[in-house]
Formats: sequence, structure tokens, C-alpha cells
Amino acid sequence: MSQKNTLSNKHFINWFRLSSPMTFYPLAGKLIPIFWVLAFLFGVAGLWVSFFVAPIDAVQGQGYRIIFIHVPTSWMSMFIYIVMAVWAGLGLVLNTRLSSMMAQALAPIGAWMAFMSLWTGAFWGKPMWGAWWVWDARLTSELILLFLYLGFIALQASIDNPRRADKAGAVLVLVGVVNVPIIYFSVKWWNTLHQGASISMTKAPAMAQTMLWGMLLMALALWMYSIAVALMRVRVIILERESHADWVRQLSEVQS
Amino acid sequence: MWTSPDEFFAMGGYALYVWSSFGVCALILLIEPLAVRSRCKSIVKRLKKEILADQFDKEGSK
Amino acid sequence: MTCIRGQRELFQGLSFGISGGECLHVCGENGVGKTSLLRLLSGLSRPEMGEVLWGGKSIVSDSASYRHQLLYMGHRDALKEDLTSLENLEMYAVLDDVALSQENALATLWRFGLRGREDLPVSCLSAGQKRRVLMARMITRRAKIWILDEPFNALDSKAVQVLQELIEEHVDAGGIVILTSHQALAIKGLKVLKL
Amino acid sequence: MSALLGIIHRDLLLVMRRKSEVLTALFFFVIVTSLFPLGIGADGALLRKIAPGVIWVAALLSTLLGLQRIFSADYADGTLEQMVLSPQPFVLLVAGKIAAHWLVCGLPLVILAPIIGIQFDMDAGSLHVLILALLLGTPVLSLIGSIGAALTLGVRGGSVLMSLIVLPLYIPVLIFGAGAVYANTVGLDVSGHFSLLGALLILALAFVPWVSAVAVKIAIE
Repeated sequence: MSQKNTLSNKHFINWFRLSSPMTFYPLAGKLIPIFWVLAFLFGVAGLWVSFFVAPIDAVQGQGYRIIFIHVPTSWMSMFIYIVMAVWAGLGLVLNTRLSSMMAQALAPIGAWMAFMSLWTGAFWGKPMWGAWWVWDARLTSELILLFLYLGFIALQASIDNPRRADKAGAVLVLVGVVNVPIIYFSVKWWNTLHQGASISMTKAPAMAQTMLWGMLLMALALWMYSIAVALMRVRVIILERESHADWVRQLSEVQS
Repeated sequence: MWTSPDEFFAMGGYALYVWSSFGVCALILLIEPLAVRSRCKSIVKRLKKEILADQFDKEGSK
Repeated sequence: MTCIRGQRELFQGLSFGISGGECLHVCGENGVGKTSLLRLLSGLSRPEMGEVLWGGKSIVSDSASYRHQLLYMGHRDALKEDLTSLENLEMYAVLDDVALSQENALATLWRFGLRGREDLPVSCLSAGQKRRVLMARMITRRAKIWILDEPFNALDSKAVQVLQELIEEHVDAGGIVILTSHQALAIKGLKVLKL
Repeated sequence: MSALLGIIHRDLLLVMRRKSEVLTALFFFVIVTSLFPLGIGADGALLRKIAPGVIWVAALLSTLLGLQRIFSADYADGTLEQMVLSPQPFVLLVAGKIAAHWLVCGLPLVILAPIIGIQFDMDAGSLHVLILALLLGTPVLSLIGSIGAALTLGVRGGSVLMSLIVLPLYIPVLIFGAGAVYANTVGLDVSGHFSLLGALLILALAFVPWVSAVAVKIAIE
């Protein structure tokens, strides 16, 4: 019994130690290559499925292949926002520096994902709907999500005191996370009020399986990619914020 | 399912849309880590400078 | 060369002259108008009555040639926090229309103990280090007349020593220094104006 | 001339060190224009009709956001005093600061406008006219705005006051700028609008730097 207790105690301490930038910095350095390799493998598999396995679409021809990048980026943009909110919330509640840094590191990637989703959406919409932009509920929500990301980044960038920036950013993200579903439904309601039914995609049922695989593999690749880049960025943020700490000064890359 | 590379790159007439979607995404995914790396280099350079400046200060006060 | 300044304002009927190779210490209690006087002398504001003369000409009518010779330093350090100290110096060289090579700027910064910090943004420097950047500017500006408002603020005793030497050097070379300060100054040939 | 280029270079460098401030004004432009369809509905014909006005009003407001930045930071840290005392003609320095403001806050609006135009379902011809009109009009916005920015330096509640001062002065630019796009959509000749915008630009270029320089000196004294 007592042994078990010390064991769990040890685990607790380990987790606690990991949350300090000093121990996390070298750990992140070791993890980054692993995630790059995973991202590369999933990316190659995903691209192979999306270009060479998935058959041509009956209605949209080859143009539908944009879906393999469009849908995963949309998923990731929403997923990263939620993850960011979790990290920011942890930072706010537990007052751990590292989780706020994670939230900060994730924001630019999420914003790029939202941007890519909008961009590919435009290049998909033009041949399929005949317009670069349609005020469709999903597109509009995605645009608003991009604005939320940009607002978070701008708020963080404009507060010089990092602790205050963390807290302010966390409050903003948490408000945003509550707001996202509300925004989505309000936009949907607005859309049905002003427009007829939005254009629905048609696909042969037999194809759905391979399409889903392609999208899943691409999403996995983007997920691993996001982790890798977020870890890289967290390391930079740690260096910037802790630049006066002794352990930073003793790092081998800083000591020339 | 593709009979020739040309056919692959033509994407059934949707080449512009498909390749500019994938191309721009690839570009962004490439630029992002490069930007992080350049930021990393600049902060490391600054830290080195600061350590050097401290050394100069110590030598100066001796 | 003689320069005469006569002027009247808040302090009313104040009139004095100062010529090359002299250092004038304007002292007095808080709120007596030391800074206002310096601003009048620099041409930032205009006197109600009277005028400031430089080489016999009013500084208003011949402002360009006066400004070529003038270095004014106010309370605020007038450094851009986001730029490095080197960039700040170079920016002022462009603004003040003086030629300044990069080696020269670096050498001046090193002289004031900023070696290794020339490429750091000014926001990373301490208050004392910022004043040292300003001292480097005083040298690179190559002006004849220095008007300094509280130049000894935020300086440690060693830096005070350096600045005093700098002022003496300038006065010895025939320059004019007008400054305000709360502390007594150990500069030879010092004239004191009590407001 | 070296002073003009030097001050533009300096201001651009400062902006590069603090990108977020400028980007905020641009995102404001994008967000405000995107809100209009949400408010009034996504009817293509209606959107096409209101697009020029919406884009122009948003452009006015977002230049207004960046205006405070022209002088206030330099005023706060004492650099502006040094500029007034510089042997270089102060008008040139002010002109340089206005030019830098346009490069940072005006030009990006011209580049972003087509994207917003596409959201509003505008056709290629109208987009063309819109871009040209913005290219002629946004420098006038920066120029006139600089007067307001200079006058409200160091004043309590300066930014609100500045919008009160500046927005009425923007009206002619708004009328001719948006008017050019309307004229194009109904098939009228747009050269009249463009020459009026051009005349406004030349007039502003000729006089505004002096007026702003005087206004800054008043604030410093």
C-alpha cells in the first residue's frame, strides 16, 4: 500500500517537473524529430490515397480532390482552437507557465490552418459553385474562427508583460470557445433566413470509404505536423521568456 | 488510374484549382517551420550577444 | 566668438550671455522654470518678450544654422525602444544631417561600455545604459552648443564621472554647455545661474 | 531628400519590429467589411450594390485606427522634439512620416480590397475601378488624417476627438471614390471621378505637410 502511494507520488512529481520550462525544453527537442517523421509518413500515405487510390468523382471530376486538403485543414483549425483553449485554461487555473506558452505556440498554426481551409475552399468553390466566395454557414464560421485566432495573436503580441499576456489571452480564448458554437448556429440560422438550402455535395456511397481514409490520413499528417511546429515554437518562446535564467545561459546552443 | 503524367498534372481540367490549393498549402506548411527556425536563430544570437556583453562588462570593471 | 542671449519671460528681465568654452549651470528649486528656460534657449518654445540671439542673429530668423550647431536633450531619453542602440545612433545621424560611419558609431558605443550590446534593442537596456547611448549621441552629433536637461539623472557615480569628463572635454574644445542639475558639479570654469 | 528617405526607412523599421499594431488595422478592415453581409443578408445583387460604399467606409475607419500612431509614439518618448530641432526641414520629416503611414496602412488596403470585393461578388471591371480609386484616395486619407493626428497630440481623449475632426474632412474622398465604382457599374464614364480624386491628391500633397508641421509645432510648444 505504502509502496503504491510513493509510486503515485513519484508520478505526480514527474508530471509536475515536466511542466517546468527547464525540463521541457530538452524533452521537446527530442520529441520534435519523431513528430516530423510521423508527419512525413502520414503525409506521403495521405497524398498517395488522395491522388492515386481515390477514384474520380462522378459529378465533380478530378476537382473534388481538393477535399483531401480542405476538410483536414478545417478539422485541424477547429481542433487546434479547442486544444489551445484547454492549454490556456490550464495555464489560467493552475498558473503553469508552460501551458500558457503551449497555447501561444499553437495559435499561429491554427490561424494558418483556418487560412488554408478558406483558401482551398475558395479554389474548390470557384469551379463547383461558380464563385470564389459564398456566404455559406460553414465558410462564414471558418472566417470568424480565423478572426478569433488573429484577435488572440494580436492581443498576445500587444501586451509586453508575458504573464499578463497569458492571462488576457486565456480569457479571450475561453470566451471564444463558448462563443464558437453560438456563432456557428447563429450563422446557420442567418443563412437559412437569407438563402435557400446551401449547396450539398453529392458523392457515390462506395467511394466514401476511401475518401474518408484519405482525409483521415491527411488530418493525421497535419496533426503530427502541428505538434512538431508547436514544440519548435514553444522552445523559442521558452528561450525568449527565460532569457535571463541561468539554465538558459548554460545551454550548449547558447554557449558558443 | 492515371495513364500518363500529363493527365495527372492536368487533373481533368481542374489543374489550376487543385494545384493552387495544394501548392499554397505546401508553401505555407513549409514557410511556417522556417519562420520559427529563423526566430529561434535570432533569439540564440541575441542570448550569445548578451553573454558576451556580460563578459566584456566583467573585463571592463576589473 | 561671442554669443549673446537676452530674454525675458516668467522669470522677467532675465538677461545673460555665454561664449565659447563656457559651461553654464542653471540651478534653482523645482518649478522655478529651469526646463522652460532650456526649451526657450533651444528654440522649442518662444519667449513672450525678448529674444534668443546666436552670433548676433535671432535663432528664429536663422533657425537652420543654429540647429546645425545645437544638441538638446530633454527629460525623456528620445530613444526608440524597438531599435538597437546602433540603429538609434544611425537614425539620429540621418536626422541631424551628420555623416557617421558604422565603425565610428560602434567605436563610440564601445567607448561608453556598451560593447556587445550594440545590437540589442534599447528596451533590453537598463536606464543607466540608455543614458550611455545618449552620451554616444552627444559625441557623434558634433554640435557646438549642448543644452542638457538633468543629464545626471539615473547615472551611477562612475557614469557621472564619465559625463563630467565629456562635458569638460567639450568646453575645452571651445564648445558651450548649458545644463540643469540638482547636484553640485565639479567642472572647472563653471558659471552658475541661479533662478 | 535623404532626410525624407531616412525617416520613411526608420518608420518602416519600427513597424517591422512591432507588426501586430499595423496588422490590427488591416484585420479591422477585413472584419468590418465581412460583418455587413451578416447584418443585411447574402443577396448577391444587394451586396454588389453596397460593396463600394462599404469598402470605402471601412477603409476610412481603418486608416483612422492607424493615424494615432503617426506622431503619438514619437511625441511620448521625446523623439518628436528632436525632429523639430533637427537641422533638416521639419516639413520633409512630416512628409516622410505621412508617406510611411500610407505605405503601412493605405497600400495594404488597396491590395486587400479585391479579396473583399470578391466576397461581395463584384465583377472584374468594378474591382479594377475600385483598386484605382483606392490607390488615388488612400494617400489623401493619410495626408488629411495627419492633420488631425497632429492637432490631437497629447490631448485627453485624443483618438475620439481625432475621428470627430478627421471624418468630416474625409467626405469628399468617400463621395468620389465610391462614386467612381457606382458610375462604372451603371456604365458611365469614370474619368471625371478619377480626375477629381487626382486633384484632391495633388492639393493635399502640396499643402498638408506644411499644415501638419505647424500643428505638431503647436503641440510641442
